[in-house]
Amino acid sequence: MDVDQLAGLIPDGAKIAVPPDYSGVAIEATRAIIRRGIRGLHLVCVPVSGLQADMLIGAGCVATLETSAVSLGEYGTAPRFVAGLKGRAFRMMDATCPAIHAAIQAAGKGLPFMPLRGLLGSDLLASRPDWKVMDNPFAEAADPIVLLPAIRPDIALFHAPYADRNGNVFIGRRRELVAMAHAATTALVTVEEIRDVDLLGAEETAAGTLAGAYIGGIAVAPRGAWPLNLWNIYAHDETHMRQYAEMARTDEGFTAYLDRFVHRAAAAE
Amino acid sequence: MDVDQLAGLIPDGAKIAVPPDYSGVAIEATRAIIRRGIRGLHLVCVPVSGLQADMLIGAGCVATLETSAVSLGEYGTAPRFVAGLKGRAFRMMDATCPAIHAAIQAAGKGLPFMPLRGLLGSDLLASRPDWKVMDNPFAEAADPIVLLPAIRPDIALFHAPYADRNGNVFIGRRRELVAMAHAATTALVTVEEIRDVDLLGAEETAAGTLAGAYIGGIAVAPRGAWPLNLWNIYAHDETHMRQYAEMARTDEGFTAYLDRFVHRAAAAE
Amino acid sequence: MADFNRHELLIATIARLLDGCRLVATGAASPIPGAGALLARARSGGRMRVNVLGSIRNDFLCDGGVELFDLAAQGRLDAFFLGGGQIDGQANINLVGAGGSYPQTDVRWPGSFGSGYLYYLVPRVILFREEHTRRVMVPKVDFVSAAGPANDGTYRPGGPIGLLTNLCWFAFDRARRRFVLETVHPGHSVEEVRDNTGFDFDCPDDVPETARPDPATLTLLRDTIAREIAETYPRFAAQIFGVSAA
Amino acid sequence: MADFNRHELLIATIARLLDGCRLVATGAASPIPGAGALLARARSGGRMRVNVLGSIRNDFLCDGGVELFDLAAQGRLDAFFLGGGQIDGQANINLVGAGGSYPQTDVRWPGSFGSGYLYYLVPRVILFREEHTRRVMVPKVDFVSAAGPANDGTYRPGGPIGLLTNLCWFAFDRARRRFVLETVHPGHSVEEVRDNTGFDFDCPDDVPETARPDPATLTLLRDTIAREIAETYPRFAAQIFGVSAA
Repeated sequence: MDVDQLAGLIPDGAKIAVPPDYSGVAIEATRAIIRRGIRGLHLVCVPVSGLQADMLIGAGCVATLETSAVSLGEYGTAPRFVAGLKGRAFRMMDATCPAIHAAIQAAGKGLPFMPLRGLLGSDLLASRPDWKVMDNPFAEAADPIVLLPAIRPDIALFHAPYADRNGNVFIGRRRELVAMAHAATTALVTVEEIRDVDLLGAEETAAGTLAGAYIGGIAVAPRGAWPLNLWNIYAHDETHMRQYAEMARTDEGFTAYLDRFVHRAAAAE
Repeated sequence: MDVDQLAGLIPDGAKIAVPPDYSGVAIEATRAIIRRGIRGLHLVCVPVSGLQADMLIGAGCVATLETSAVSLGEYGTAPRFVAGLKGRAFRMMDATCPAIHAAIQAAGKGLPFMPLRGLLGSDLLASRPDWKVMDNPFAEAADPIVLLPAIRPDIALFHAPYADRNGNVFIGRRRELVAMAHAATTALVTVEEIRDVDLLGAEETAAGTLAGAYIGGIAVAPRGAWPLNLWNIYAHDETHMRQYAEMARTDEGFTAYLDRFVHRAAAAE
Repeated sequence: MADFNRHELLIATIARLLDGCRLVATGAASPIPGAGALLARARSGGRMRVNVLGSIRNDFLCDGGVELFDLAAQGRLDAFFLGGGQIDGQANINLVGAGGSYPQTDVRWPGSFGSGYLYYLVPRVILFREEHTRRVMVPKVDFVSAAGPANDGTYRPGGPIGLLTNLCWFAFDRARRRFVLETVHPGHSVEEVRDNTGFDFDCPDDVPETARPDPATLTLLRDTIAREIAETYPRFAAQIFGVSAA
Repeated sequence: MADFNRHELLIATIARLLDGCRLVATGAASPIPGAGALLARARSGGRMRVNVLGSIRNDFLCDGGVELFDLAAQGRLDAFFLGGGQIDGQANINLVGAGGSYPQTDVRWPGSFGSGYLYYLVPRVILFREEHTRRVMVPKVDFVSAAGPANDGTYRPGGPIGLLTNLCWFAFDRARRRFVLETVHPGHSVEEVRDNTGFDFDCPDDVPETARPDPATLTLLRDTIAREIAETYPRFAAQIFGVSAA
């Protein structure tokens, strides 16, 4: 399966969970999603995003954004996120990181909800009618606690260093990827390469493996996180990130960026 | 620190979480606990136990037992467990495996409780006044769901293949050990050996590591799970397990077993 | 029964009951369900995954002891096996103890394990208990480790599809909350089932014999599955099939 | 200020505020808190652990992105740092946006990150925002990402101990829900603080100067800590200390 075929498994309107920049982001697959013109996505950032959310928003793929933050980090504001929000291009669901983790874990445990401390008195809570406050029934005095409904993504999408010959994927200590895959109906994964090994065959690698039973599609995408880094395997492309941050500041610049790096780059292959 | 010193960190009345036989059970430390005459333990089996619970019960160390099962597996009934229960030697809290996992995870997340599906209409639920049933506030129709109070052990106690030079412990894919350590105030761990490596230095081993920040004491105990197996590193001692199952059938036999394999063996060293 | 033994019949029956599953798991001390699941997988054309607890080759769980339960709650686990020291006619199962007054029961078994959860969540639970006596098949269990389906509208995607014993296969009629004697194993009779069952069950006038394993199935079982199950259950495989691990 | 710079003063002040902690963590883009935590650790005689997000050598988290939050909830994390696009006099913080009408704010920042949780659970939260202007220090934040302590009896083991800026250190008086100007940095004045603060705060008649880092601290910082922080923040370390990673 190639990356475009993988992207083809994502229907319009799907709820997609994606990881933070440090976990391995499927940017090559993101370009494929944009090329296919997929629309109406409910993007769940577990728990934050950067370039990926900004590109998908700018390309008009996103109907709902659920996240604790969107930022290009040292490259500054995520310009398409800010512009899209101002232009009401999508519905915004602001959260705090552990709330998204907890709601994802609730889905992975088949629970309707998960309680979470914190949040009381915040506008995060006030702006989320889907979150409820109950009184902790185990406390003697009044003890309000927030209940978060489970987030059940249709798809978990991420990029990892490699898959083994049996379709298991190495995720190392990035356990948010495991949580996302458990919560989602299926996981779509791009990898740098397929290795002729058995990840479940040794205790060391098994501990950092997402089993193939959770995975609905794997595509090989060398440097598939570019221009982001993949763990400490390759660094982010500073020049390109600066170029993106600059070009994405305007609608025209972003269109030119897509034309050059998403549409034309693929056509040239 | 040696195993007897490690056991000395456990006060009378402590709530101790221990893993199932396949995860790495600290039996050498269990013998040390019995030698020290520690009393009044609240033993939480995560989620079941075998030889360890049976020995601790037989030696009079246990005041409360919270577990989903106690069994010697292919060696049959856990005789001291059954005798102790009949003799009202301890308070019994019967559970089901995922309920103990969930309550341990609740503590690891600092939550007062965790919901869990299942259990409705069972005598497990009826016999546990500490478990509550609430109506799922996210459902439109009536939808009762069980809430389990967090289990916060004072100590998580287990045996693992090795620790690194920085006090991190390799636990591989036995993530119930991570959950136990996160839930407990501190973890006490016996290991086969200390290796001059840095487990957090490589992605493969980091994925299977419990960080030293959770660990309050490590003692080297070669073959520290004996006569149980340690993962697939060494097998259980079939002859000894049969001997235990036979001797532990009577009070006198169990006393003779302790004398020979717990008290006298240590004195001979 | 000259051409197959009791274990082979049970394994082949289990494999048939698992037909169409995507993911099947077996628990501790379950050689017959394990062999049945591996047989079903071999005939599934690659559509079925099997997770055998205790296996190295056929165990993909790598997220700790909770993963099996999470799999079930996610709706990914289609079938599982449960037994019981007592089983009653409403499919309540008891893994805790009998007689006396809980917790001081006259007989005490190890405990409920995961039954109080998996029984509610796995769509195709096969109750499997070889011993078919009035000691096991009781009118009412003394302790409910996991309740039969109550049909009261509470969340219950899972439950028993039936009960397999050394004598017969009962299907469970969830709407009527009763077992129905569906087939009796070769060499046994409806009377024998009735004499050894302490609970009421539905019994059609004509109860067919449990399907005998066909030669192709027996060949597959003895040539291939026997070696696969020997990895996890070497004594069982040696005793039943005379083979050691592949 | 001939013998130390502003960054060194902030780092030394943070290290002092962390004295006695067992475990301190720093978040993304936090070189000054990171250096302060490493300095505090160096002076703790081995009693303090520090987790620097983004470090290889000083990051023990290996249970995924949720571990930091779980650590906080377990009560193991003694101190953390939070900032905000706006901070008000009741210690409410806003990391979402200002002006307009949420979610269409005139200015939009990245989002609340973990603040809506950690602020409630970590006992010693240090609010750290270098920019000290009326744009940041407002009478009332436009959006509450995380609320200042309400003292209403709800579960709240955590909260701010104070607010460190380029101009001063405000302690937070939790009982009175107000900041108290505790020290003003060398080279700045109470008037300057007042002019640049949009919220009311308590101001004693005599506000001492923030303690200057002593020579031993500066030596430790420049010789050792600078190289340690360079591993995670090489540009910062090069710019402030002129060093590269150890």
